[in-house]
Amino acid sequence: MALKLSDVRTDLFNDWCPGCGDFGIEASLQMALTELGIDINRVVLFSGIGCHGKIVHWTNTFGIHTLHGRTLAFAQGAKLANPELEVVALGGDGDGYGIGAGHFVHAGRRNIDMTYIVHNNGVYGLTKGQASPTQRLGEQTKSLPQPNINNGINPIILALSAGYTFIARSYAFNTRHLKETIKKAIAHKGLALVDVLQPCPTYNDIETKAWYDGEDRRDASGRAVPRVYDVNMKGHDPLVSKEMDEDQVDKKIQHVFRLSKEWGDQIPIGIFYQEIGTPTFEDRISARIPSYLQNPPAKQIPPGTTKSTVELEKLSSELTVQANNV
Amino acid sequence: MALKLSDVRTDLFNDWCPGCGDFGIEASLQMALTELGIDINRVVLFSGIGCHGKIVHWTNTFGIHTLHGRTLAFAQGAKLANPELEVVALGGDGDGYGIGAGHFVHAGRRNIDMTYIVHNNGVYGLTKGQASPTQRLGEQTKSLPQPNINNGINPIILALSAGYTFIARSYAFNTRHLKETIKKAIAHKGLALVDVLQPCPTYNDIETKAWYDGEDRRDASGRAVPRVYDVNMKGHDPLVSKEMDEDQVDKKIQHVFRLSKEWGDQIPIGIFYQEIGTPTFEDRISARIPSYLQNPPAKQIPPGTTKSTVELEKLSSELTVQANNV
Amino acid sequence: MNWKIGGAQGSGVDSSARIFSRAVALAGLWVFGTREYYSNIKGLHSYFEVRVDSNPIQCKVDRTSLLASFDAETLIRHATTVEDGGGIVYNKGVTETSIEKVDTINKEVRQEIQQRLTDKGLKADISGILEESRRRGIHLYPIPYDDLVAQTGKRIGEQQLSKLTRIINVLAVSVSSALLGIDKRYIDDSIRNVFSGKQRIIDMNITGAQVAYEFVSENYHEQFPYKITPIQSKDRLFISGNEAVALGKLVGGCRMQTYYPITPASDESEFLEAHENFDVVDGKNSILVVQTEDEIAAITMAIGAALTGTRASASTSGPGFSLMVEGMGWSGINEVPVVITLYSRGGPSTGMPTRTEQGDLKFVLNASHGEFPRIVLCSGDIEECFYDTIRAFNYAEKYQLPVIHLVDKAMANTNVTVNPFDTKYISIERGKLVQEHKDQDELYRRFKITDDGISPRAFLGMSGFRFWNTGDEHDELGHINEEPENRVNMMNKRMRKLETADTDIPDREKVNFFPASKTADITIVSWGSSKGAILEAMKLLKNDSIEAEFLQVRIASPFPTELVKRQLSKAKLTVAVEQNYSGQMASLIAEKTGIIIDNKIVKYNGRPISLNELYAALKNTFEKPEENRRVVLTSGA
Amino acid sequence: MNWKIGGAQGSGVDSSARIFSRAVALAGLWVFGTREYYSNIKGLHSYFEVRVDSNPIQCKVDRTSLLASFDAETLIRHATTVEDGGGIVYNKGVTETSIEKVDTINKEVRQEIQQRLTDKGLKADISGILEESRRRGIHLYPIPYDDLVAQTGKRIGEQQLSKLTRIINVLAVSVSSALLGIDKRYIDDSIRNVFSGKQRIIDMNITGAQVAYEFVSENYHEQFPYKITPIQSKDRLFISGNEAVALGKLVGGCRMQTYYPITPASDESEFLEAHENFDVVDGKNSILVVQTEDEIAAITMAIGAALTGTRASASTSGPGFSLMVEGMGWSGINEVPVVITLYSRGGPSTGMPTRTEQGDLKFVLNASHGEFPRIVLCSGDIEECFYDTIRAFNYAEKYQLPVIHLVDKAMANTNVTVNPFDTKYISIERGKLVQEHKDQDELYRRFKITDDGISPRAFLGMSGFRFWNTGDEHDELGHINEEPENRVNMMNKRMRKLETADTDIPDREKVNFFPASKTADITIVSWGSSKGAILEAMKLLKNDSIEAEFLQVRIASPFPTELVKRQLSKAKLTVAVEQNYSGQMASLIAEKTGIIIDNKIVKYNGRPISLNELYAALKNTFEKPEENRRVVLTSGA
Ligand SMILES: Cc1ncc(C[n+]2csc(CCOP(=O)(O)OP(=O)(O)O)c2C)c(N)n1
Ligand SMILES: Cc1ncc(C[n+]2csc(CCOP(=O)(O)OP(=O)(O)O)c2C)c(N)n1
Ligand code: SF4
Ligand code: SF4
Ligand SMILES: [Mg+2]
Ligand SMILES: [Mg+2]
Repeated sequence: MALKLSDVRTDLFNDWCPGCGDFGIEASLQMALTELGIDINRVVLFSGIGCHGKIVHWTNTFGIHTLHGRTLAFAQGAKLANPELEVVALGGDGDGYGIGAGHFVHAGRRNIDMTYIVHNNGVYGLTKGQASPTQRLGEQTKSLPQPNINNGINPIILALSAGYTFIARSYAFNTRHLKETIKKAIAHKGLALVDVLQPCPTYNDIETKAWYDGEDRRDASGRAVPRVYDVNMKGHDPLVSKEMDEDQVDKKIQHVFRLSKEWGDQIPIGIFYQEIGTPTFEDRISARIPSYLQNPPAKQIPPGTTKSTVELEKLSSELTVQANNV
Repeated sequence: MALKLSDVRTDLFNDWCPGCGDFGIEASLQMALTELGIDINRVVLFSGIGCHGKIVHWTNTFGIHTLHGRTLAFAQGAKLANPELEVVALGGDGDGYGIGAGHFVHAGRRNIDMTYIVHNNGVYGLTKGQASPTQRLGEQTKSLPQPNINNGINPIILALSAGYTFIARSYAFNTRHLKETIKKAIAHKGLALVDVLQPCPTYNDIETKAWYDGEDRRDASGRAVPRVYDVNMKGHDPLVSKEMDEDQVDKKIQHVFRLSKEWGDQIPIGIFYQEIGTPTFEDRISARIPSYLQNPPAKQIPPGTTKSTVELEKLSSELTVQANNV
Repeated sequence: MNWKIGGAQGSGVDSSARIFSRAVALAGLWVFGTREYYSNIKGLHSYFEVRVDSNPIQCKVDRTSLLASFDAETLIRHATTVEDGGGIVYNKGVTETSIEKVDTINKEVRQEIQQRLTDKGLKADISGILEESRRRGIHLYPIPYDDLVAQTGKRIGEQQLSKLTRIINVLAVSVSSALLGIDKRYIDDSIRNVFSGKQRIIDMNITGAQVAYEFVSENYHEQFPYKITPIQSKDRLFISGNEAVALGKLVGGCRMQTYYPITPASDESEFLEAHENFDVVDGKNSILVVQTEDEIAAITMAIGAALTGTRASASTSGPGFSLMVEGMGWSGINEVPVVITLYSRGGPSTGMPTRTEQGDLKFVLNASHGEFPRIVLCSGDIEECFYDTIRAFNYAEKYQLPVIHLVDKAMANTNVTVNPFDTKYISIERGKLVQEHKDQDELYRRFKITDDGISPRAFLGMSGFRFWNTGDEHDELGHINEEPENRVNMMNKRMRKLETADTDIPDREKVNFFPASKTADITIVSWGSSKGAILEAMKLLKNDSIEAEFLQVRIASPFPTELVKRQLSKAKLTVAVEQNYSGQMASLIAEKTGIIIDNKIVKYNGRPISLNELYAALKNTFEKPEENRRVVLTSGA
Repeated sequence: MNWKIGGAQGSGVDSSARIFSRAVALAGLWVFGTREYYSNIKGLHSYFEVRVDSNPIQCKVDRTSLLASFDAETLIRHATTVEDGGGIVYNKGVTETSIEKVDTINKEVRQEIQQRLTDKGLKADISGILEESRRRGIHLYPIPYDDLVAQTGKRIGEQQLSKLTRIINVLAVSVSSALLGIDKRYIDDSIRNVFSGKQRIIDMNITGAQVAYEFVSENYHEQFPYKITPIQSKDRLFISGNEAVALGKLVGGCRMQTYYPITPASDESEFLEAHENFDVVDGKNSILVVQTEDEIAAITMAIGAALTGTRASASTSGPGFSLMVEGMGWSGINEVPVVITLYSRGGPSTGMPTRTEQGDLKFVLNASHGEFPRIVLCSGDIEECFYDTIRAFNYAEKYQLPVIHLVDKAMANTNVTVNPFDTKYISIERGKLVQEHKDQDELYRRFKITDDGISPRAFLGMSGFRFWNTGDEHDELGHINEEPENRVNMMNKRMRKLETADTDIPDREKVNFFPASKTADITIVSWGSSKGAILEAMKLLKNDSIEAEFLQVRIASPFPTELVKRQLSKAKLTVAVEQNYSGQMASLIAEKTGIIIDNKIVKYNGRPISLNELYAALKNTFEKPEENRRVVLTSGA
C-alpha cells in the first residue's frame, strides 16, 4: 500500500509563523518519506529545541523531540541500539552548530548510517531572534541591539573537517530540491548532513525568502533572478570513492571549499560532497561483535519476566578462585 | 631585570611519567615566556584536566587549572574582563578536541587575542590511555582492548573551519621549534592555536618519540631520519593578509589543507596559517563600547566598600512614570 | 479593577498591555500586570491581566472586570472569567465565528465548550459565548474595528489599510480606557513611550486612540460601572522583574554578564546589552554582555572574568542551570565569587518554558557533586529582585563563593509600579582583598586558612600576588594536594565561610516576618513570588477574623535555622505555600529544624497564585486542617 | 592479619597485591584488599592493604601486620603503621636514603618526619626509620633485592637485568608469603592467573618467587608471629566493585553502555568492553560499549538506546554526573528507563579523583531542574553492588524512570573474596509493555494516565505503536501541551509512580536492619560503603557490652519514610555514620521524618573508614554523647 502524504502528517495545529521556512522543510521531509515508501513504523525522527524542533509533532512517525543541542547524541544512541531503524535527526542552527557543535564534530568521526537535517535560519528563533552561529560577522538582524560580533561558521567545511561522508545544502522553499536531497541523504550509507537555508520571516530580515529568490534583482524580462543555484546542475560531481587517488580527492575537496565560501550573489545548493565505500560505524562494530547486526542490543532481551540466560560462571571464570585446588 | 628560567618555574615535584612529551612543552613554554620577557605578573596560564593540566602548577605565573574541556571558556572570560592580561590556555587533546570541541569551534568565531596550546598525545593520559579524538581509525594503542573505531580528527582543518587566525603545529621534543612557535603565537594578534605532537611513553606506543624521530629509519650514515619536518623551512609561507585577493587566499588554504593531511613518513610542523589584520573580538567590542580597553570590566569597581556611582535615575528614565505630569 | 487583554502571540498584545498599564500609572494608580503565553512565536494565544488600584497591589486575582479583545479565541477562553456586571470589549466581526474553527485551542477543550453552550441552548459560536455573558449581566461592547481602522487611515492619509492592522490593539486599549474614563492624554503619552522613536507609528496610534475615544463617547453614554480616577502620586517606576534585576546588576557593580538565550532569562541580558554604556557620576561605565555558545561556557567565562576582579554573573533558567552545575562546583572549591541569576520556570526538562514554577529550590541547594558553601537568595517581589541582586554580589565577594539568586517567570514577566529604588543605603562591599603592599619574600597564599574561613583575595594580574587555582583539592597556595590532613583543613575552611555568613548577615535580610496583630491562628511559611498573594490573602483572612502570620524565607543557604525554629516552634498551625509539587521549602525546613510543616498549599500548573484561590485555600485549611493537608491550587488559563 | 605493600604508582604494586591476595584466597581464606593512590600515572606513591582472615571481612583496619616494600618512600610513609611485633620487609639497598631526598613526599611532611627522628636521636634517613621500628619490637627483614634479581636472571638465562626489574614486586610478595608460611604453589598459581597469557613473564616471576622462598628459608628460620594456614573452602570470586557492577549489568540484561573516561568509573566500562561478546544458554549475546565525546552524549545516547527497548546505562563519577543532569531530567519527563551508575569520589569539582567519599547523595536526589520521580539505590558492599545493579534495571523498566545506582571509589577499587553470585532468584522484569495486538484504530497513548502512574510502554520501531516524546510538558500521546489541567494530571501521574514503587518494593530491598541482641544502646544509621566497618565495629562494641543496632538505608528514593521512622523513633541514641562533611543521610532522614539524628560520625579525608577509628568513635559517642555530637574520622594515609 503506497504511502500518502496524509499518512505521514499528524492533525495537530502547526504553530510556526506564517511564511516560515520550516513549512518547506516539513513538506519536503514528509514528501521524501512518502516517496521513499519506507515503513513509517521504522522511521524515527529526532529534533532539538527551537522552532524547528516541533517538526516531529507534525509528522506521523516516531518523533522524539529531545534537548537543545543533543539531537545527534540521542539519535545515535537509538540507531546504534537498533540499527534497523531509519533515523533522521533534525536540528536548528543554534541547536546543532551552536550548543551542539561538539556532538556535530564527533558524530562526523563515527559515520553512523543516518541523516541530519539542519534548519539554518541565522537566528535563535524560539528565543526571539538572537544571532545564531551561522549569522555573519557584522550582520544585524531585526532583534539584535547591536551588529553581530562573532564570525559565522561555515557548516559545510565544519562537516568536511569532522568526517561527514555526505554533505549537502538545500533551500527550504525549493521543496523539490530539498525533497530529492533528503531522499539521497537517507539513501546514503553513512552520516549525511543536509544544511537547509531556512528563511525566518519573523527575525531574520536579511536572508529572507525574497532575498534568496532574488526579488531585488530582476532580469530584462522583470523576472527575479534567484541567488540560490544548484551546483550539481552546474556540473559539480560530489562523489569521492576509494578508487580515486589522493590528488583527485584533494581537487574535489578544494572545489568544495571554494563552493562553500560562495555567498551573496550566488549561493550554491546541492550535494557538495559524498564519500562512497567508507565503512559505517555499524560496519566497524560488526568487525568486533560479529552478531551485532543480527542480534543488536534492542533485540536481545525478551519482554516479560524471565531468567537471565547469561552464563555467569563462564563469564566470571577469570575471577573465580578455586581454593585449595592448586 | 631579565627573566631567568628559574623565575618562571615552581619548585614542586613534577609527577609526569619519565620521558613524557609534556616536559618538552613545559620547557618550551617557560623558555618562551623568559625570552619574551613579559612581566610574569601579567601572564595567566589556564589548563584543562588531564596530565597536561598540571603544567600550570609547575610554572610560576598565575596558573588556573580549570575543568575538563572548559579551558578556553575560562580563559576567554578572563581575557575579556581584563584585556591587559597575557592569556595562554593549555589543553589536552581529549580535553580540547574531545569534550571541549564545541568551545574550540566557538572560540575560533571570536578571535580573542590569546594563545591556545594543545598537548596532542593521541590518548586520554590521566584516565589510563583510552583513545583521544586525534587517534586514528584502526589504531590500537597499548591499553585499548580493541582497535579504535572512531575517525581521528584533523585539528588544523578544524581550526581553519572555525576561524582561528593563527594555526601551527609543533613537536614536544623539538623544544627550539616549539619555543619559537609559542613566541610567535603569543605575538600574534588574535586567537592562535599551537597543536603539539606529544609522545606519551606510557600509553601511546605508536606515535612514540622514537617514531617521530624516525629511529626506525636510518640514512646511509646510520642517523635516524626524523619524520617531523619544518614546513616553514621548506618554504611554506603561512601569511594571509587583507591585501591578498580571494584566489591567492584560496590557494594558500588549499595548501594548508594538503599539508594538514600529511602523516606517516613526513609530518609537517610549523606555522600553517596566519591571518594578519583580522579584527580581534576586543576590537569589535571597542567599536560598541568605546571605553572598553581603557576601562575594562576588571577596572571599573574600586576595592573596599563604596557607594555605587551609577546614575540610576538616568539609567531608569525610560522606566519612570511621572504621574499626572502629562 | 482587573483589566485583561488577549490575542494571538506576536499580534501586539504586549504593547497594548504596556500602553494601558502605563496610562493607568500616569493617572497615579498602582498597577500589577501579568503575562501568560505559550512557548511559541506567533499565533498561539497570549493574554495580559492588569490589576489597578489606588493602593499598592501584590498579586493577581481570578476575575476580570473588563475584557478587551479583538479575536474570537480571547472570548472563548476568557469570557467566563469576567465577573458578573463586568464588561467585554470585542470585535463585531467575530460574532459568527464558530468554536469549532478556532483550531489553536486544543480539540478536547473546544468540544467541552461546544457542549457547554449547547447544553445551555446557545449557539456553538461567539454569539453563544456573548449571550452566555449577557445573561450574567455583563456589559457587551461590540466594536466595529474595521470601520475604526478605516477612519484612522482616512485621518492620517494612509490608504493601505493593511499597514494599519496593528493599531487594532491600541483601539482595544483605547476603547477600554474610554470606558474606564481614563484621560486620553495618559494614553497618548503612553503610546509615545512605548513606540518611542517611531514617529509614524506614534501618530497612527494616537489618531487611532482618538477615533476610539470618539466612538465610545458617541455610542456608550451609559456608565461602565468601573471608573479610574486619577490620584496624586510621586514618580514611580513601571518595571518588570527582568528589568529590576538588570538595574540591580548595573548599580551593584556587575560589569560582565554572560548568557545563552533562554526564556524567561534572556530579556534581562538583552536589557543590559541595550544599556551597555551608561553614566556614572564621574564619567562612563560599561557592562560587557557576552552571548556564549552554551551555558557551560556562560558560567565558566563568568568565573574566568570573576578571577580578574570583575563582578560577573550569568543569567539562566532551569535547563541552562543544569548545565552550569559542574562549573559552579569549580567556583565553590576555588572560592570564586560569581552570581547566577536563575529564573525558575515550569520543569522538569524543557517543561513549560513560558510558565512559572518554584521547582528548583532543592536542586540549587544541592547542585554539583561534593560539598561546598554557596549562598542562595530568593526574592519575593520585584523590589526584592533589585535589592537582592546587589546583595548577591556583595555576598559573593565577601564570602568568596557562588551565589544563586532565585527568581521566577512570574516575577520576570510581571510589570508593576514601584517606588523608585533607593540606593542611599546600598554599598558595594568587595570583601577581604589583599593589601597592595606585602612582604616581598612572603608567598601569597590565596587559600590561607583563617578563622572565618575567608582568605584575602587577589585578582589575576596583581603584581606580586601570583596564585594557582585548581578544581582538585589544594593547599594554601592553590596547588593540588591530596593529603588527608590538608583535605580536612580545606573542607573545614571552606564550610566555615557559611557560618561566617550566617553570623554576619542581619536577620532582616534572612527572613521577612509579617506578624499577626493578635496570636496567630495560622502561620504561613513561603518564599519567592508567592509572597504577594499571601500578604493580600492575610488581609482578607483578617476580615474573617482569622489571624495569620507569615514567615518569608529570603535566604535558603545558609539556612536561618534558629530564626525559623523560633518562629515556627510556637505556631498553632503551619502552612507552607509553594509553587511546586512537593513543597520544597517545607522539606528544607524539616531537614534543617526537624519541624514538619502541618499543611501544604501547592501549585504547579504553571500559573501564578491568585488571591482568590489562596484566600479560599487558607480559609479551608484553617477551618479543616485535617482534610486539607495538601491543597493543590489550579486557577489560571 | 593485615598485609601492606607500597611503591611508586606504575611500578607494578597492583599486580603484587593481586598475586598476594589471590594466593591467600587459594589457601581458602577471606580477603579484603584496598587501594590508595594519587591522581597520577607514574611515580607518586600508592599502596595496597590486604586484610586476611578465616572469617569473612568487611572493612579495613589501621594497623599493619607485615609491611612489604622495596622503595624508601613506603618505609617513610608506613613504618609507623606497623603494629608492635609486626614485620617489615624492605630493600637492603635503601637503608641510607635520606628522608630529605624523597621529594615525592610533601616538603612539610618530610620536615616533620625528620624532626621526629632527630628528636628521638635517630638519623634522618631510612636507617632511622628502621631503628625506630626495631625499638617497637618489629621484625626487620632486609632483602638484597638486587642479588635476588641477579640470581633469578641467572636461573632463567636472562643477562639483561633491566628486563627483570619488575620482578622485584613478586620478590616482595614472595618474601612476605614465605614468612607467612603460605604454600608456594598458591603463589605460582596466582602468578599464572595475574600474568595470564604472558608465558615469559610467568616463568620469570615463578623463578623469582622460588629464589625468594629459598632466601627466606635460608635466612629466617625464626618464626614470624603471623602464619597463614590453609583452610577448606568452596569456590569464591575474587572481585572488585567495578567488576561486580559490570557482571551485574551483563546478567541483568544491560546491552548498551555509554561512558566517557573518568576515575573510578571507567574500569567498569573497560571490563565490559573486554567482555563484549559472551555466552548465553542459547548462543551469544553482546554488549555495545560506546566511548562518547562527553558525559552529555553518554547519558543522551543511553536514553536514545533505551527508547528502542534496550537496557542501557551510563557509568560515571561526580564531574560526569554533573554534566548528565539535564539529560536525566529529560528521561524523567519522558519516562525512559535508564540506569546511571555513579561512582562517588572526593568532591567538590575535580576534588580528589582517586579517593573515596559519599558526598553526592543529596545531589543525585535533587539533580536536574523541576520535579520528577527517580529511584536512587545505594549499595553497601560488593555483593550488593552486583545484585543492586540488576534491581536498578528492573526498577527502571518497571517504573519507567531513571535509576541512579550510587557506589563509591572505596568499593570500586576494593578487591574482596565473596561467595559466587547466586542468580537463581534473579529475574529480569521488563515491566508493563504494550500488547503485541491492539485495536488498529486506537491511537497508542504512550503516556496514558493510569492509577499506578505507569503507562504500557512501546519501543521505537514497534509497528502500530508510533509515539512522541518531548521534554516539554505533553499530553498522553506525547505532544506538547501547556494546558494547566493536563499539566497537573501529568505531574500527578509521574509522581504517582514513586508511590507505586514504594508500595511494590519489599522492605528488605529498602533497608537492611541489623538488630542488637538486647535493647539497643545505640542505633546506627548509615548507607553505602560505611556498612562493613559498622558491622565489624558492632561486634567489638558487643564485647564491651554496648548493644548496637544498625539501620542501613539501601534506597534513598523513594525514601522508606515509615520504615525508618519505625526503627528510629524508639531509639535511645541515634548516630549517623557517613563519609561526607555534612551527614547527608542524616539530613535526608530529618527532611523525610522530622527525626534529627543525635550524633554524627563523619569522614571526608578521602580514605575509607577503618574498623579501629569507627569502633573508638562509636564507643566515645556512646559514653559521652554530648561531647561527641560530631566526630570527624581521620585515619588513613
Ligand atoms: C540548555 C538550553 N539552553 C537554552 C535553551 C533555550 N532555547 C530554546 S530554543 C533556543 C534556540 C533555538 O535556536 P535554533 O536552534 O537556531 O532553532 P530555531 O528556533 O531557530 O529553529 C534556545 C537557546 C534551552 N531550551 N536549553
Ligand atoms: C567532566 C569530566 N569528565 C571526565 C573527567 C575525567 N578525566 C580526567 S583527565 C581526562 C582525559 C585527559 O585526556 P587529555 O585531555 O587528552 O589529557 P592528557 O591526560 O592526555 O594530557 C578525563 C576524561 C573529568 N575530569 N571531568
Ligand atoms: S520565529 Fe522564525 S523560525 Fe520560528 S516559527 Fe517564526 S518564522 Fe519560523
Ligand atoms: S600518562 Fe602519558 S601524557 Fe600522562 S604523564 Fe605519563 S607519559 Fe605523560
Ligand atoms: Mg535557528
Ligand atoms: Mg591526551
